[in-house]
Amino acid sequence: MLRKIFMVDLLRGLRVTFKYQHPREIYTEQYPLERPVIAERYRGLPRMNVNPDTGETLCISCDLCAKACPEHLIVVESERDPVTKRKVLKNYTYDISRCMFCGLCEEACSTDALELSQDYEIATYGRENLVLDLKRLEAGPEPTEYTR
Amino acid sequence: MLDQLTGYLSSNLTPGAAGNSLWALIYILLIFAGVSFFVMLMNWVERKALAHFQIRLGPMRVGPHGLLQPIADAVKLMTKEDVIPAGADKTIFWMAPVWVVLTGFTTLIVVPFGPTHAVTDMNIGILYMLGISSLGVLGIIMAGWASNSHYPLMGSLRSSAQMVSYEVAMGLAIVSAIMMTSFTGYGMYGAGTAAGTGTLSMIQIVEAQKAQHVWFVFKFFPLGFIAFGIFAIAMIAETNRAPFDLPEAESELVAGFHTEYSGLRWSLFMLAEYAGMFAVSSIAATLWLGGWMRPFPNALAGPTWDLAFSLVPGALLLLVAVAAFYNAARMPKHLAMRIQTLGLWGLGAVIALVGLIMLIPAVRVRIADISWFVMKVGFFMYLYIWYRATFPRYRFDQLMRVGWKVLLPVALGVLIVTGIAGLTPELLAWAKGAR
Amino acid sequence: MVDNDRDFYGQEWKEDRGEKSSTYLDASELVLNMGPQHPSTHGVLRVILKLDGEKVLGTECVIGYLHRGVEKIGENRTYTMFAPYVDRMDYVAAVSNGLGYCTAVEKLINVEAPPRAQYIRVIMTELQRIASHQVWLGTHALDIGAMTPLFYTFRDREEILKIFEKYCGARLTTHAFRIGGCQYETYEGFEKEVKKVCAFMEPKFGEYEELLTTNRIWVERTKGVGKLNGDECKALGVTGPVLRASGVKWDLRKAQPYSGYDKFEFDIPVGENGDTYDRYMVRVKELHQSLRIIRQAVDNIPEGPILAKVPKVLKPPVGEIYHSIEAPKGELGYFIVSDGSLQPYRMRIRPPSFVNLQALDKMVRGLLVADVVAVIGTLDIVLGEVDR
Amino acid sequence: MAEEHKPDATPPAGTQPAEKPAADVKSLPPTLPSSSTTAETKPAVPAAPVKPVAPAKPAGPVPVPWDNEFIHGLKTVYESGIRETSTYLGQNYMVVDASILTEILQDYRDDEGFDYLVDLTAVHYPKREKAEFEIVYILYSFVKNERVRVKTQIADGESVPSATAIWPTANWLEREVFDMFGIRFEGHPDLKRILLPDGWKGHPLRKEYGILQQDKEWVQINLGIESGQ
Repeated sequence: MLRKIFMVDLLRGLRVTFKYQHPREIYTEQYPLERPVIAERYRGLPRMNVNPDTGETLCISCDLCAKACPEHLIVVESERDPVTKRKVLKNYTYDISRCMFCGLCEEACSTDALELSQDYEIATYGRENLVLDLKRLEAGPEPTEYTR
Repeated sequence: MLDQLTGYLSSNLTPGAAGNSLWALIYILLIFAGVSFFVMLMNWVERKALAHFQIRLGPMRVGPHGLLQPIADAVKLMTKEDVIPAGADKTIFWMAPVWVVLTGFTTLIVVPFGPTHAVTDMNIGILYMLGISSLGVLGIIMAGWASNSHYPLMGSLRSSAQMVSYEVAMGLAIVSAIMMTSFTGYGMYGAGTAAGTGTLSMIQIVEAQKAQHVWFVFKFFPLGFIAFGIFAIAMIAETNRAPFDLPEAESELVAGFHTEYSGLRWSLFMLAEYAGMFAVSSIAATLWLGGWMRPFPNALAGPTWDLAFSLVPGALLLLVAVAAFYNAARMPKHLAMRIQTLGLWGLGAVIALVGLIMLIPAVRVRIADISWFVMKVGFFMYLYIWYRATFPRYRFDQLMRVGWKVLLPVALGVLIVTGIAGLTPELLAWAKGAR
Repeated sequence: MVDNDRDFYGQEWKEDRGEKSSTYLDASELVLNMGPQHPSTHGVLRVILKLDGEKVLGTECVIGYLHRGVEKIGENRTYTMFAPYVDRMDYVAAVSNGLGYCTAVEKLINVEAPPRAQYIRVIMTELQRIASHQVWLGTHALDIGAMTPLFYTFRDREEILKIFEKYCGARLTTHAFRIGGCQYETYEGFEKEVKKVCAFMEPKFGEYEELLTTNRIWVERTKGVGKLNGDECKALGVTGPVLRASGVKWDLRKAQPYSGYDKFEFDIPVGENGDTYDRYMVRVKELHQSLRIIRQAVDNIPEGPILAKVPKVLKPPVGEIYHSIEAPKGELGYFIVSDGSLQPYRMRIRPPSFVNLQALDKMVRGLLVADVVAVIGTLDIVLGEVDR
Repeated sequence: MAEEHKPDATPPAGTQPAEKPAADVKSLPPTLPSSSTTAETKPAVPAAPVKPVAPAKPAGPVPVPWDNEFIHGLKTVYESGIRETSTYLGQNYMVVDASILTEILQDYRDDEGFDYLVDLTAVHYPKREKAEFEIVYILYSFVKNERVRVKTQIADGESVPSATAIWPTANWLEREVFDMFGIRFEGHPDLKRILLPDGWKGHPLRKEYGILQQDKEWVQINLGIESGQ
């Protein structure tokens, strides 16, 4: 009863909130200036890897990623090269307007050409540029430098 | 005209009492501007302090550390479209905020910032303040009823019941403080021989505390403190804040009685709420914490102490200036931030200047009273924010139960016991005489 | 919306109102619409309250605003493809949805995940349970008025989300498990970091309790509100912390252990009189129990493979199974009917929030509007799971 | 708007092939032989050369007749009503006639102590002529810590007595089955759609209801836009 009169429970609650006033405890991150640390396995914007020395794409257009994608967002167009009898990638579109970033395409890719990079700034001003073509995929993420 | 102007300066009466209406007007304007600035400042302080309680930063974007946020809010509220709901009762809808602001501000004319610094010194000061603040409830009911929709109606009914029931507890707590003004004894437990006459006037109350060399909070130690405690709880409920903010409980009634208001009208409600908070905490400061008296006026008397205490306001402002400079130095070195850092340096310089002026002996004496009073009210404001950050909300029936079943009996008890304590010497004399 | 001549809610409604009033809205009743966009309905739930002044006479929940047809999608995706959709049902506890789905399909194709994968799964699911309870505690306290616990709980939850991000690449919709085990090997320093987070969390739980458990306003707002006794719970099919708070000591992790839960010892907190305060205490104690499990799991995590041998093109045998796990909200069940093809023939998901929400009307009758908000909070419903 | 990127060229494994190669499932689950006769349509030839036909799968688990004294008692009472009782992968289930369904459920709850209706759902088999729908009651007994599935098979358009009287939790579950399949439950206090809007026509979880199909008319009236898909 005594504790009830002297409001001990309320005071203990007040003590907890008072303790957290110290600037050290502040947790906010002022986004454009302080960037969050991204994990290495983060699944963000997809990217097509390029063979470092020859510069042409690693993709052998085997169409496995298109089959693995639950939302059928990847379209691989390739035509058979008469000389080498092997399929050559002609066009590759990746529509991220409905992508769930689940990473199934990355796993299905046999030559790990396709990879989800750590870029999380994917917003665009139009629906059209949500459909990434080969050039955009190879360019990979270019984080914009915000000033304001 | 001129002599009327200078004639008053020598007198030690409040302008109202001295019948000098010109100065009274100046005081009114001063208080009106002061409280409006206080509301702007309070808006910023509430956001920042609440944020720091909740381990976040609060506004940082608009001006350095969000200092221009209140101005931005004001401009936003001014320019926002002022929606009147279709089924609303136009006249009452328009009158409600005006009424609430009216009552909110008129209570302030009796607030004693200093022995002579009050618009007027009514001899029924406290009674006047209580009466006007209870009129504010009418404005809230009008707002709730005129919005013609469920949530505001329920919100306004709740808040009217709440304010009415807590006014009772508040009144009783005040009565026990008023009773103390009639004692003439010194120190904490001195009850004095002859029974003095109590006063309702705010300035006389502080004079009584000065005469008795004790703040009423410490008079007959547990009694004064309990009365102060009851008043503190009732005052929170009176202004619909913190644990008792049921009328504007976001989680249930969206925003209570001012749901349908927007733009300027809504800001009037906010203005009235903060003015109400200022008025109620000024009553608390005057009655229990000895208005404009500096702490320990008698225990630590003597010139050195006087000097030390009078330096405090100036030193405080200088401290704020140093904080501003420190933060300005720590501002990120971004191109866009350069203007903000300059602004912060400028602000720091202005505050430092004001601090220095306050340290000049001539100025020091005059502003000592006002600064102590404002500091005490500031302490109450901090309490408001602290409670808002920590406590959950009472349910409506529990709020009523606390109001009627807990605060009221305790207030009555304190009243009776203070009375008895105050009259002990006479009772003893009477008992001795009778035997 | 609600047609006039029919009584508002169900049969027993007629008895206690005597003869049916002719005009729908006679003076005493006020129909209040806690609409889909209400600050305290956790997601898009619309509750039509019939009020007598402040007292609630009856409620009717209108749901379906977030219905995405997960079961229909389930019938048109192969087993591996469907896993990401499962995370989006109870988006606050995505990892446990994934665990439920993967263990169900493993049971169907009679495959057992390797021990190391089971340990990783237990650690991740218990971390997700702590995170889910923290979201619940934050929003529940916010509904009852205390603003600050929300920020403390979300700051602590951030640590867990960082671990998820480091382990599987996503914070919320993790898609961390695959059928047959886990997809990712634990990154180096995983055990150390999980231990560090557990040590960091322990005192923080103490702080939540200090802010709320003994706070008289909190106790008054929650004691005796929304009472449900054991039998009512069982009849209404309510499971999870809500059931345990009513005194029924039943937890699927102990009753029908899955994914190696029988290897850890932890006890099941149980309440007595099944009111909001007991549900709060049960969940807070569960936080501590989850920490205990995680520490045991991290201490003796075995070495070995993390993915069982599952054919890339998965064709389960014809047949049907029902498998359920203890999700933070209650019993999350998967009833999969397979016809031998690549895609399930019927993918039925038994969501705990959907069934728990049904108990709202019985709990709220006679309470005040403020309590409706408290009861919705204590049921800990997530509308993604209710609407599927 | 970019051309909708959902060409039909993607291999059938992803999309819903017109004719479902579903096994013609007579009484579920069929014995082993019938499953091997299903047309083993191979997905479109992958780039790699045609893989040899997968070796015949090892014999899948087979439902085993399940019997205990309670079942014996039931069988003596309603011999014809109980079509089949067996266990599959350790989970026992029984198929009963719709007519004696409520008595069996009542017996389960009162005598056997299955006091918790875990789930009530339906499965649609368009191929079977007289038994298109199969309603599944999943029961659990706290005392015995056991699960059992009671199933009935009804034709399209038939209705089943509601289980709300036995377990109040069936209220919403039945409303959802009605919403998704169109099966009516007599005696249900308030049978109307729970997830879909009230005016919606069509029951999505039926097999002939396409995955992209929407009630265009409802969308037109209420949202005033061309159906989204």
